Amino acid sequence: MAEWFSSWLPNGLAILGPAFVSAVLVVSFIGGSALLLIWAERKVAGRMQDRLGPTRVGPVGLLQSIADGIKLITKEDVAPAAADRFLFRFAPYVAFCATFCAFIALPFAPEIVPWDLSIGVFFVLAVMATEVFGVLLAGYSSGNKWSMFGGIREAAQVVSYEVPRSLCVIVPVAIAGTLSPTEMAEQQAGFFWNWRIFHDPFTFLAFFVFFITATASCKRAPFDLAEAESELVAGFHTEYSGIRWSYFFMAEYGSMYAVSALACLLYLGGWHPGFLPMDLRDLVGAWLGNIGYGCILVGKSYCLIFVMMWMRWSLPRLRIDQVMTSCLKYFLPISCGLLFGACMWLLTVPSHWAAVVRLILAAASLIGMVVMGVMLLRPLPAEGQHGQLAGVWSRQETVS
Amino acid sequence: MTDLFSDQPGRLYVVATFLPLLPAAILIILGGCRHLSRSAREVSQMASWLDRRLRSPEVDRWGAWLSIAVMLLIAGMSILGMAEMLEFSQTDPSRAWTETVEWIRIGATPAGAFEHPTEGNTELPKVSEIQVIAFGYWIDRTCAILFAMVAIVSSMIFLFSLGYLDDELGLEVEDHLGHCRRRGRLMHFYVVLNLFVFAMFHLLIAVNLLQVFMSWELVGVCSYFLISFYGERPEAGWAANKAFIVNRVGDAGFLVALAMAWTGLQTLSIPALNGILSRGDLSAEGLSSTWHFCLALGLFLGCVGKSAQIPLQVWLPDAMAGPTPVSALIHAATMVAAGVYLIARCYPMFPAEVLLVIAYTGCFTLFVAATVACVQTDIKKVLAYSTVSQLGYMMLALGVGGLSAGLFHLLTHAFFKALLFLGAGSVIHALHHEQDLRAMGGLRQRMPITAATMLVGVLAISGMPFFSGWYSKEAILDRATRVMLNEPQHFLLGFLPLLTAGLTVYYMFRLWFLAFAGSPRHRSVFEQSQESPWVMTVPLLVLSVFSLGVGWGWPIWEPGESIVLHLLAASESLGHDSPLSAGQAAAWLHEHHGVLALVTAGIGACGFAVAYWRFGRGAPVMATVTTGGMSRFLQQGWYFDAVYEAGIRQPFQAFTLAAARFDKGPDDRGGASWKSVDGWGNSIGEWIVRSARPVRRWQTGRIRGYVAILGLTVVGMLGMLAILMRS
Amino acid sequence: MMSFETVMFVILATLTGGSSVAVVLSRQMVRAAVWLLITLIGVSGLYFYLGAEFLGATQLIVYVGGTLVLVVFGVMLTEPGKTERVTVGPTGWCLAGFLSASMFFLLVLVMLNSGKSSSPAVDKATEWPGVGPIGLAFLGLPQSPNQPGYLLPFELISVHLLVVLIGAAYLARAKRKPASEAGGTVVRVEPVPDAGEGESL
Amino acid sequence: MIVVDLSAFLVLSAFLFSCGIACIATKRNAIGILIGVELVLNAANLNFVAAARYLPSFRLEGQIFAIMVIVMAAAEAAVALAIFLNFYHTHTTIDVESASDLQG
Repeated sequence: MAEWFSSWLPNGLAILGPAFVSAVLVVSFIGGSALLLIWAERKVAGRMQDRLGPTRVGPVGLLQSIADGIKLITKEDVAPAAADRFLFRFAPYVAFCATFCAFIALPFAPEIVPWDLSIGVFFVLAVMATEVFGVLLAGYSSGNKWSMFGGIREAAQVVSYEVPRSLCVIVPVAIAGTLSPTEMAEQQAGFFWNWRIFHDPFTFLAFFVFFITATASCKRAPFDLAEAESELVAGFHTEYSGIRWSYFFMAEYGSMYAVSALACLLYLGGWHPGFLPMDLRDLVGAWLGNIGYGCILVGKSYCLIFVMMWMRWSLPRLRIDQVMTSCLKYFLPISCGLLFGACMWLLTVPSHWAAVVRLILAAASLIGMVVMGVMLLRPLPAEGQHGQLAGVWSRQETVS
Repeated sequence: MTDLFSDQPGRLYVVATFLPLLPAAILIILGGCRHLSRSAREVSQMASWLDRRLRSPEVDRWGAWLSIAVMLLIAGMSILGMAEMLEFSQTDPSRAWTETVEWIRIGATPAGAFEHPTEGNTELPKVSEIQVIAFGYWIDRTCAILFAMVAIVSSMIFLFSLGYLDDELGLEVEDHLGHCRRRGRLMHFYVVLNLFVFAMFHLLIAVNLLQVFMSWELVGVCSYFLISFYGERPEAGWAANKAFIVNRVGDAGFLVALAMAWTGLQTLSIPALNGILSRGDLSAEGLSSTWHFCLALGLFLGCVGKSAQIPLQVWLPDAMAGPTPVSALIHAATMVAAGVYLIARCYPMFPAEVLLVIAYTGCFTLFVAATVACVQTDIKKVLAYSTVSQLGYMMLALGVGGLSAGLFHLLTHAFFKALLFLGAGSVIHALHHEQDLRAMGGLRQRMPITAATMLVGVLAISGMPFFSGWYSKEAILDRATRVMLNEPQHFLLGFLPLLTAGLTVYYMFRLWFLAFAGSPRHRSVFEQSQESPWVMTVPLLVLSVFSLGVGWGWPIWEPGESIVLHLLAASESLGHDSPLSAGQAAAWLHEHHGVLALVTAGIGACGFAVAYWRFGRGAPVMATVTTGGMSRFLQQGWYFDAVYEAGIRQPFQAFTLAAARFDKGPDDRGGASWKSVDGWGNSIGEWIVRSARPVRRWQTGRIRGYVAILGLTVVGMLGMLAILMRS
Repeated sequence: MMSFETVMFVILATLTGGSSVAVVLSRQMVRAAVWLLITLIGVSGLYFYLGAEFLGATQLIVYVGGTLVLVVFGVMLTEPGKTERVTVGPTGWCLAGFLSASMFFLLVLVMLNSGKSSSPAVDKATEWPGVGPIGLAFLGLPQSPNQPGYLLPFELISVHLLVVLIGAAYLARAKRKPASEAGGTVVRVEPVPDAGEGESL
Repeated sequence: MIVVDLSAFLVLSAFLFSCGIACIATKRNAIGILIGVELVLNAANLNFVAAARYLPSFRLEGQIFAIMVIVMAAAEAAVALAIFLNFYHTHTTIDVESASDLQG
């Protein structure tokens, strides 16, 4: 894209041009996906709680999040008196910028990448580290005790979960031998058993540990201490309302997507569909190929995000000390062990044995996925006992 | 038993020497058990049973009898040994039994001992000449005879002290002078006594001077313990210290002589030294005659200290603070005689000049001591000064070349002085520790045996014909007068002994009359006196027999014919004759020795007459002591003590106090601090503290101040750097 | 006209410089911390500008993510009371001003004088050791022959970091204050008023 | 047209350095001093990387030194903070003026 621009722009601006375009694209993608994800979250939550979720606005409630967005924008810009005005306004931007920067190095397709850094993965991790600062400032500057506590708790949780997450990132990096996400994705071309997740049992476990720690560092699901409604009202963003609050939300959904995209790139074969042996671009030409790969990657990321939402509405919230002990006493040693195991695996296991293990793992997980699908999608018995809810609850009675 | 020592008869004496250590060890162990059991009696049942058994006085008595039995055994062995020795040295008097074993090897480190052998010289490094100090015994005729004398006297004194110290047997002893109640110390007494006897014997048979010096010190220590037996009494403590310190002064001379002998001749063995030094000129060994003179003088200084000669005799009268048997054994018979014996043993070592010094020292000592003895009121002080006087006679005899006369007088003096002291002891014991002659008088009715034996002793010491004292004193006076006639400038050496002979008779009979003759002056003292038990009177009788008969020879009236004198004289050929005794006057006197005997008898008679005239018929209390200026001068022992006190002790103490003041610096009185060493130290300290105080203020403890200073210095440095780089 | 690089440099330089001055001038500690954040991000940008991407990322992850969070935590935990003044009095400012100004001036002077080593116009894109060579150098596997390995420093610094962190954790562990258990109020230790100095630096 | 080369970066780091010194000198709060120290360290780091960029022989060492400094700074901040906490624990304030117990 850079060459194309430089053809008609003076040299100085030649670099700015593509940068500007890609920035716009990224912001719009984040905004769009945030809206979509908010809607999806509410729909999924509803379905899980046997209710419909938003249906009124738009065909399936699709426009609901747009309506919310408009409402947020029109809200009055209120800041608490005790707050430190400058910091109060500055905090959301820090949080959003951090997440936004993460997308600089995240590729969507082999050629569609804002800045193909050689240390892309490390850069993404680094930038996500600065996000914690936004939370801290928000908590501190909004002047009330709850947000202060929320902020500090949140910071402690994110900072400590960074360590196991980084270790789990290093596992595929050590196997791939490079930090650039595009190269890592290229290495996982071919059928789905080439994905890094099936490379050896250690990476298989490493994916799950990575996924859990990633959700924790996005302050989601079982680890969402920050805005634990029951205790801290809304955590660090209690005082925020209107557009500032939406920044935080966009930051949150943005980092969710970034993390899951990273997971896909590192473990789940990036933009490769897994059942297509040859390169898509050869089939349908460069442009369509790229867009196709992009869609596959986004699709996979959305699946992972769906799993996050799924976790959110099914698991109870952890206490702060449980969160910290699980991080320091369980995730950290496990991730160290996995890293060590993966390296040993590389050094010791002969290649043909490795291939056999790879196939076994792939087959096992495929079968697992199929079985789970059948279990979930089986038609529920139409009638429930009188006065009871239909659905899953009813089935247990029959069993006992 | 004799075949055991057939090949080496000398070993008999070695066994005899070490035998007293046996009872000493046993008594020590017994005392230890008694002490432990007493302190642990509540704790353990067995300890209380042991304590009940050991506490009774029987144990002490049993210990004493063990020591006496051992001493008697040794006396027997020594007499047997003497007979063997006399028979052995019949043909050649100078023959002796000697045996040495290697004790200390002082080898000059062999050359190259430390470089490990290089390839070149593979053979062992050459061992250079090694110096060895040999430990062993050397017993000749004189040693055998004196060994027997010491053994006999010691056994008698052991027996006597059992009776004398009977009040020490009880568990609780009331010490009036020491003002305290304490436990009986008889066992302690016998332990130290045994130790002393062992040291004395070892001194007699030692072969090298280092051994002699060791036993010399051990003897001094034992005398210190025994003098301070009544430790609670202040004067006993002071006397013990004085004795020990004065002896140490003498020993210093001895040590110097030892050192000179070792560095000069690399040997300390007495026979070897005698051999080398008797030749006179030491140019072969590269040693000058002054070196020889100093060596001999050093040895003599040691003997002066030990035998209480003129400069160092102050300690002996004070040593009377100890119990009387101690005075008898140590301060009359044995220890004080050690000095004379040492000179006799190393006689060839002494050049003529030193012999002259010895003679004059002896002469002055005998005269001074005799005069002081005449005015003493304490019975033991009189005997002490008489001992000093008699030792002066022995030194004089050695000085004028009469080796055998000196030794013979040593022998006889040991017997009759021991007799006199034991007699005094029994008197004191009878009068319950009353020692003042003025309180006595007319005791012969109550204590006939003691009076008679004391009379024998007095007659012997005053040189009454047919008594042992006469033979030995005649021998000495004969030598002395020969010197007087032969060398007119040394007439004092002859005149003073003759004069003092008379004085001796005077103060001895004064003592006897005051104590035994006349009517009792203190009725109370006289009433409580009665004859001592057999344990004390038997030794007196035995010693009186010895002091009577030891000097006899055939024909009995001929003083020169004493058997023992001949035995001793035979070994004299060993030593060279002193020039003083040669000469034609000596020959003239030889024929007319009868004249000398008459002169001495006359002087003796005068002394007796004066004594009888003044005290014979029981003089009143006041008359016993004249208070004139002269007598006070004599009572103070010619003011020797005062001179030492004023001349040595006080200035020295003043000096030390001044030094202390100088060192420790002014106490709370203030005073300039620079005067004392401490003052200097302290002032330096203060100066540092004062100069550090301003610097201390900079340490404000405020971090930013430090940062500012840091910054400024960096700026300064950068400025300099900039200036430098500008060029 | 200025080339793109110089524009970028000027932007980043002003960003960093301005925020560091703001750090000095800010009255409240949290404000100072925020300005420090911006300075650090500016410096990280400079590293990226200079082409040391790995270093820029490390700066972000270690400095901003670790050290600065610690600093902010520190500020929050030791919240200074309203009465306390965070900065020094006027004399302090003068001295500090003089100190820093003279320091800056002299440093620049020295640099310009010593600037003989005119740097060759090295194209930014020329071979620039990426992460690989740094990693290998750290493990003591020198690429170029005369390149010394840096294994020992690497080991030293890792052990040092471990020890320091354990020490810090131990030092800052939650101590049971006897006074607090006994319900006593926290005794405020009055600083000893220095007689001499009034408003000292 | 200013050419961006080593001296520009040196000037910038000098400026950062003096800002750090000023911050140390003016802040009464212990953490203010800590921030000043961070500034000084960053200035030094900038020098290293700039030198690594413009002096080919210093290419690798510069980055390694910089990484070392960053790690050390992290460790130093941790310890400093622990000490300040303890100080706050006993003196209820971390005003440097009151931390003058260690005076002469």
